Amino acid sequence: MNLQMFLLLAAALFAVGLFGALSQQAVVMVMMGLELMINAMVVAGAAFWYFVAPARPDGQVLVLVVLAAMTVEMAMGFAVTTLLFRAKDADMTDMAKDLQG
Amino acid sequence: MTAMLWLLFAVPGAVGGSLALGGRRTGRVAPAVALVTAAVVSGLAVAVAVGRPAVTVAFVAGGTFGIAVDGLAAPVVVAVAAVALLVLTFAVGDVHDGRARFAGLMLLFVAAVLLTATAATLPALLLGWEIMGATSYALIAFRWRDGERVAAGTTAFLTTRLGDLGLYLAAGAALTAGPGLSLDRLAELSAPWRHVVAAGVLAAAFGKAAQLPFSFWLSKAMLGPSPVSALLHSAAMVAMGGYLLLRLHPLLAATGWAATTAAWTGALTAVVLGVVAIGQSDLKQLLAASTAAQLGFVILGAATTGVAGGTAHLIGHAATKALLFLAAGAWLTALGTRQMEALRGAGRRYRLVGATFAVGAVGLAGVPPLALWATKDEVLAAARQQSLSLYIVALLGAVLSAGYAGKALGLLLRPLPAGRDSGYDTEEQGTRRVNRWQEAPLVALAAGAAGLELLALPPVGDAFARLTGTPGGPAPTTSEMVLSGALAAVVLVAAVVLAPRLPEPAWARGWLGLATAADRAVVRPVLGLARMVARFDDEVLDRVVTSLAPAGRRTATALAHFDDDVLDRAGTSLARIGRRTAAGVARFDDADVDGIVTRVAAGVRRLGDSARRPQTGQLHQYYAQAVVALAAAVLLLILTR
Amino acid sequence: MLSLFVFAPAGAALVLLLWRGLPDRVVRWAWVGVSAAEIAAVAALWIRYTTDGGAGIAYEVNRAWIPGAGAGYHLGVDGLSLPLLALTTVVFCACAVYSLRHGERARQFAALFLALETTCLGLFSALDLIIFFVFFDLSIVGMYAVIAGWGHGAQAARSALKFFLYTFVGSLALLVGFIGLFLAAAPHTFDMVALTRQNPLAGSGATGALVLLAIAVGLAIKTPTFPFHTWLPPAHTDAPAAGSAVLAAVLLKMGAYGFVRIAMPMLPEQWRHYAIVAVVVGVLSALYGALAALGQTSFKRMIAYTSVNHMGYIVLAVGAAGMISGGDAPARAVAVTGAVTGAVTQMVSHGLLTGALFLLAGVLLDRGGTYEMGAYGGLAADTPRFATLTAVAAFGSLGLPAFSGFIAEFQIFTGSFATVPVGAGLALPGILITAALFLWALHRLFLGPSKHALSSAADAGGAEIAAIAPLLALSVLIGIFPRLLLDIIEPAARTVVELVAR
Amino acid sequence: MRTAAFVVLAVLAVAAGITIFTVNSMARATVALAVSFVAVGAAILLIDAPYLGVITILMMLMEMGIMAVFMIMYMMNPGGLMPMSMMHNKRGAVAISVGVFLLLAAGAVFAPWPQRRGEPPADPTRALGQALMGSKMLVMMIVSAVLFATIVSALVLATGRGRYDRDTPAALTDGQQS
Amino acid sequence: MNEKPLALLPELLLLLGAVTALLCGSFLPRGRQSVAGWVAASALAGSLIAGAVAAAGSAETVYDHSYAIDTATSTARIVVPAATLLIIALASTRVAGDRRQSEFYVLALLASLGAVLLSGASDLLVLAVAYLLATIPLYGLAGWGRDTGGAEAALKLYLMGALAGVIMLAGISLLYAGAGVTRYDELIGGLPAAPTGVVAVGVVALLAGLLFKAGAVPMHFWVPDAVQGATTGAAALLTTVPKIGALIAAYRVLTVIPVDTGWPVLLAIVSAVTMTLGNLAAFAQSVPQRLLAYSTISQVGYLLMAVAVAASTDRALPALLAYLAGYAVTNIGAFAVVAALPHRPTLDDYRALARRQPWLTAALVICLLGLVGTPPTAVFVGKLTVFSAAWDGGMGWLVVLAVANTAASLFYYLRWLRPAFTGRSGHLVCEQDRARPATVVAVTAAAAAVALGLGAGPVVDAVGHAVIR
Repeated sequence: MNLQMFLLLAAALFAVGLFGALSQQAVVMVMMGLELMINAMVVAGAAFWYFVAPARPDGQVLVLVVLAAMTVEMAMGFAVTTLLFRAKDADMTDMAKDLQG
Repeated sequence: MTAMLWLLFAVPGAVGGSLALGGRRTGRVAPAVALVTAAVVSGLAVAVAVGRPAVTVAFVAGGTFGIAVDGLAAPVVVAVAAVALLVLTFAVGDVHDGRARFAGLMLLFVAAVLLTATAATLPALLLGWEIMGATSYALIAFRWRDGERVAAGTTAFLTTRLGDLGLYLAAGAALTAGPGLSLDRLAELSAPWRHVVAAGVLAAAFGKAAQLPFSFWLSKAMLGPSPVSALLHSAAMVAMGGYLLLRLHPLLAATGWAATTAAWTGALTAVVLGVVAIGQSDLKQLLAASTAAQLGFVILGAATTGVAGGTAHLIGHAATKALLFLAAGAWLTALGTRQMEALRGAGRRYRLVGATFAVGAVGLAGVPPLALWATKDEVLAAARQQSLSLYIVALLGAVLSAGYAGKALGLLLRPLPAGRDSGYDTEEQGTRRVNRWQEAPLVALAAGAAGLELLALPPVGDAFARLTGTPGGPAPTTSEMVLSGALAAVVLVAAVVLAPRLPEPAWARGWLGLATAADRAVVRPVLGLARMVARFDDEVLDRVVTSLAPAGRRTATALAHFDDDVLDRAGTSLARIGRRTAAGVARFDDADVDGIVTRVAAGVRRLGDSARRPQTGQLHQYYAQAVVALAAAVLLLILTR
Repeated sequence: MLSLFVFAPAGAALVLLLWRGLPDRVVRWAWVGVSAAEIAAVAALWIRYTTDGGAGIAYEVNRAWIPGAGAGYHLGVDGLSLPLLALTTVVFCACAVYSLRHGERARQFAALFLALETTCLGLFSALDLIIFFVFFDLSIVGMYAVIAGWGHGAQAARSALKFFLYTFVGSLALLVGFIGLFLAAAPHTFDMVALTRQNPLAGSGATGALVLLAIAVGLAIKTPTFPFHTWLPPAHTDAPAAGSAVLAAVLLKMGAYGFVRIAMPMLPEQWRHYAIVAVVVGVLSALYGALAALGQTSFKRMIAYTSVNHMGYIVLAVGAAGMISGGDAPARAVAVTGAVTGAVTQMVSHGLLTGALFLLAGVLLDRGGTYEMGAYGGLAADTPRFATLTAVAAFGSLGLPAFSGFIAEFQIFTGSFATVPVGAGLALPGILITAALFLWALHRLFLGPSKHALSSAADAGGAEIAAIAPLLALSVLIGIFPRLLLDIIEPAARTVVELVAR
Repeated sequence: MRTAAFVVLAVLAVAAGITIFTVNSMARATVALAVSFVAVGAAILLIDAPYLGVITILMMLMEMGIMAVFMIMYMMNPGGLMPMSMMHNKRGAVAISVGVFLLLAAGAVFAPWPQRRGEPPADPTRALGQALMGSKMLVMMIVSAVLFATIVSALVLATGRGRYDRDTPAALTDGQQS
Repeated sequence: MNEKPLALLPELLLLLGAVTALLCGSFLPRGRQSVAGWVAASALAGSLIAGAVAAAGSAETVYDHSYAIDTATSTARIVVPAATLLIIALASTRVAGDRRQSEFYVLALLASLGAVLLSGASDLLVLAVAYLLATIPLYGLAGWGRDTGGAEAALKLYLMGALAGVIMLAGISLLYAGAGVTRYDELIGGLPAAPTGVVAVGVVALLAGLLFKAGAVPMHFWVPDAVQGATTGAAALLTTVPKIGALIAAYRVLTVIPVDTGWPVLLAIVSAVTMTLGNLAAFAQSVPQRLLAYSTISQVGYLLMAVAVAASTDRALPALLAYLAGYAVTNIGAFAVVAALPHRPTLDDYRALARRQPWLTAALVICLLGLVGTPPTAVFVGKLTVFSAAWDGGMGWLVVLAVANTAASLFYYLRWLRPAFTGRSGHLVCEQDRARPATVVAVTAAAAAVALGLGAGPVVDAVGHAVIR
């Protein structure tokens, strides 16, 4: 168990999340992809704290911040989805392309 | 005294300017004002000729404005003023439309001439010189309803200005060389610049004096009113060309080649234009050609050691030729024609005019004891001193002058044939009368033409030579004078007798095609080029680059067309050059700058469209682009590290 | 005091703009009044300047503006700027008088022109590059508004846009050059006097050359010289008469003025090195402009192209001045001083004469409805005053002695000859072609048989004569008494030549 | 032992992550996400950060609940009643994410990571708490503001009616103004 | 430990204002919600004043060096509330009477707070949370109109923001990993020893978030769509306030990153691409909002020039701050004109505006020409200083490119101005419902743009100090 292993896990999660964010049509699914990416950040942040600079709490705070970011971003995501659903009766990003060019 | 010098041209300049700008309201008083002014100017001229003032004021950077009346200028100033007074007097009775404009322009012209004559530095000279040209344009084109006359004025101005460019060059060279723009120091300039100055001066003088190859403008200028011809082409503008060389004789002498060139040009002009004059059927054209020929003698004198003779010839010619032009003008006004065939016997119909004309013509022929006989001989003597061939050519010119004078005289003094009225009124509606205003100046000028030979004969001649600052010039021997006088008399008589039968070939009537040649060699190519440039500029703006091809083709066709009727080979080669220029311009067009500008604009617009393409509105494509761009940034940083 | 002089028109413009109820008549006369007052002010400046010795910088105002960015509010007047300031006030006043009879939306028009006058006065009195640039740019904006707002013809908007874009690119190039100068100076400054003194880019190699390139391109577009002139004809064709007059008479001078004020004194080494380019461009502009003008059928376009020709002489002269070096014979220095003097004189002369010609073109359009010369002929009979004015202006413009143009061109040719005899010689035919085209134009418009349907009522009116005649009279005054002007210019020109030669 | 546990958890987390985007029902995807998070939380528990691991797991489970509600509310195919492939640009997405993974993995393995500095404190949770009340207090203050902002912002977007619409059930979208 | 709550008074006032406005909105009847607006305005004014007063004091860091109060922060503390003040004024007609009126004010205040905090963040963690605070309210503002456009605007803003946030957190993690600390004053010592590759990836990822906030390539995609979809007031805020925070934050963070990672070149490229793409894409736009959106992208490109040379010349910061201040007022002025004329949806509809609305037209002319950089407006001073700084920092090519872009930008600004002057009316819409407050804002902003340009001396002097850590 070392830093590299954790980072590989984080990289894998990040890449899978990115794939989801890029490929999913439904907004909620895109959000899941983003959430997976944040998940990777949690892993990486914790690992950095533990394996690089465990003496100071900065890494732990970083993980907390990441979690907070995840929470608020998800909350906003749901809010936006709700709005989109109400305003356009849509839940797909592809359906929101009136504005372009 | 310097104040008088200033007034000498300030008075006619100011009066003339206000008359010219004053419009029709001043028309009624204009002749009187003009006469008074001319009289005042004459008085001033005499005064400054006696007082010899000189003044220099600061003018432009590196060049002062200097005017002075020296021995050379004094008689010329007086002559110009006197002729001007007489011509204006004649005009009172001759010019009835646009009097204010006429009088104003004439006075402006006189002011310019007087300034030219008194100029002591190049800026002052150029000032008078160019205004003289411009006013000559306005005077020749005086009857502007006729497009041909306007064109004639334009030709006169442009041709003489072409020569004037030489003066600009000369001024530049003089300023560069150092000692300044003073006329009497031009001969001291260092070597390369002196030659440039001389070349420029020659060009300017030849242009104004209607020497070869510039002579053609004088032919066209005959479309101007007769008083204008009488002033411009006797005492003033044309004469100033010769006068400039008289004044700059030291410069010509210092360069060497310039003197030779001037001498031969003068002599050849005397011969060639003499032949042309004999071939004329139009009285004023004959006189015009003879003016150029006579100025040839003046220039010959200036280029050799006959400065005094040249000056005397200039003055004598001024009186004689003014007389002849005025007489021609009187007939033109009365009978409405200038054709000598039609004017046959006109000398008998208006006897005073005829008599004075006879005096002038005989004088022009160089028959003793009239003015141009002695003055010309003095020039011939100087030529002989230079080279025998020059002398022979010049003598031929002298003989020819007797020929054309005799031709005119012979035709005009013939008995009035019956029913000749049919030839009248070809140019304008004649008045059939000659009034006192017209006659009085004729008499005065005839007196001048008869008496001015004194300037070249001892003892007055010596004094005159001293006056002009060139004593010790070669004096003609008695035998020479007798020879030339006798030759002139014989030829004159022969010409008078043979007058109706003298040939009038087309090449002579057309002044050797000089005008056509100039038109084809200079004017048309320049106009064509101008149109091409203009069209090129336009079409580039309108981004119709392609349509230049037909334009070029059209130009080429036009050029080919006139190519066909050009007789000489020069024209052919010119056309080829023109075509090549057209092709060149067309090629240049492709690489043109504004074309590039418009193309850049179009390219930017296209880029703008492609810049909008990433903004698809599709979020997943935004994502993909953003991530790829960031990955590229990472790679950039890692790889270039 | 100088600030008041510069900004008074802008103040008046603001008043006119805000006072909406003002009747047109009052507006027009107020405009004339302010312009006349400016002339009086410039006359006072002139008199005091000459009595104070007539050399160096006078009426200097130097306050901090953006010290952090090296820019100061620095104004002043010297022998180069004073003639142009005078020209500006005169031309603007002529436009004001001319507009007594012409133009719609008088209030906005007057305000715009007054504002434009401030930009011109400010530019010519600027002694700080940023102040210079500010007025340079604002003048472009103002002129754009004039062409776009009051232009005639279907293409007005397009022409205006072209003018704006083209000259704006030029101004930005200028800005880049200014920044280059700014950064080269130690301490960093935009102050012209300091930069001139420092010669900051001496021996800097490529940087100096690039800075000069940027500045020269910017000025060349404005001047305009040959390859950059294509904005000029459409802009003039579509601009209103007063706008054209100001554009040609004053705005073009900004470019030419920039050469003697900025490019030459601040980049002497580079200027000397690349002066031959200016000479070539000058000769090309002079000939190309003359030829293109000769080929025109529209009176106004023809005048526009003669501007290219006339400005070409200026570029030739400043280029020739750059061909001098420190060790030259004094005669060449004298000659080159003459060239620079001639260049500045040409700015004034061209302003007066071309301003007059453009106003006359406005009269022509007003009466006849077209600029095409083929549509007229024989006008001299019916509109003698108009014909006389045009003829006088034309003869002045073709460089006839006794007009200012001769003084300018004579000095330019003779002065340039000292360093670039071939260039001066090649440019000389320009004055012949110019003569030809003006005579031809006079022929087609005024002489020959009548082809038009204008009565004598179409002759130039009082306001128009009052606007145009003084311009011509001034030109004649300079032509006959050049020292009035040259005494001011010559010391400054000498300084410029010394600065270039160092 | 720990390493083995970590590998198991890691594989589980990644596999669950992949499952999210391969199952054809959102409900199952949600479950997979939850599994992934729990696995990650458990992995963090392995490295002496019990607080972080626990909080991760707890927050994720709560979030899953919310997400389930949302899906039932809005998603067109909540239960996976019909086979779905709601993907676009699959190939591009695969290419990009594989590329990113390779980049990150290469960095993770080959980068010369710094040496460990110091040791974890005896009670990391306590140290964290002290930091939050001390040197990193500003962070927490701002986080509270963020939460406030989130509430307001989410309410603006999500609530169909404003506070004043009880009487007039207006259209859901109120583009036109009163 | 140096917690001095009063040192954060300007920020606290903003937060307090947000809370109070929300409370007001909650307890007041619908017709009197404008009280919330006044509360917000007073909070902004108070914050502005407090910020200005604090600016006179000496620079310091608070909360254990995690927050710097220096010239840059002071500038943000003044410019951001001022800008927000103008924005809530210009939006007042649109939001008045809306049932979420007070929320608009609350979100605007919170967004301002986020921007200010961004600009002062001197610790990566503070940066991260300030980013969240500056971003979250924008989602709400973008979708505030609750129409289809607003929904799409919010969606695109949100998804781009979320992605950018995640990537930014990754960047922060990496930088933290490299140095083991998050405070800038410690980073500057720790990062040079860190693996350069890690720092490079970290800085790119970190920039992803800040570039998103600034609206720069490659994270700019939200800008045109969100600006067009959102209400005009929100759009003005989206394109003005976050940029201030983000660019100052970028400056602050980049100056602690070792130059040998190559970030200056990267920033220069980003700047070049951003300004060019923004300009090119703006050419053919026919909707004023969208045109302005692209114009803001290009403006960010110019602003980034100053950031790109942050390490090589000390002229960069004053240039950046001067430009930001000028840009903020000018951009708001342009949006205010749009807001004042809600019934003119396309550029063609601005025909004959000059006759009907001379004041608005004047404001439009000044603002658009100001955005071009015509003197003597504020943006001119900004461009002048930025160009000087970029050249001084050894990026002459970037200056040339920026100049070319400036010239090109004139084209599309004129496309907007031309109909305003030339059209012969024909617009039948009654102009009575012209939004008067927005008109006032437009004129005020235009006047301020000119005043800032003319009075640039003190401004440039005031911002001429380096950042502290």
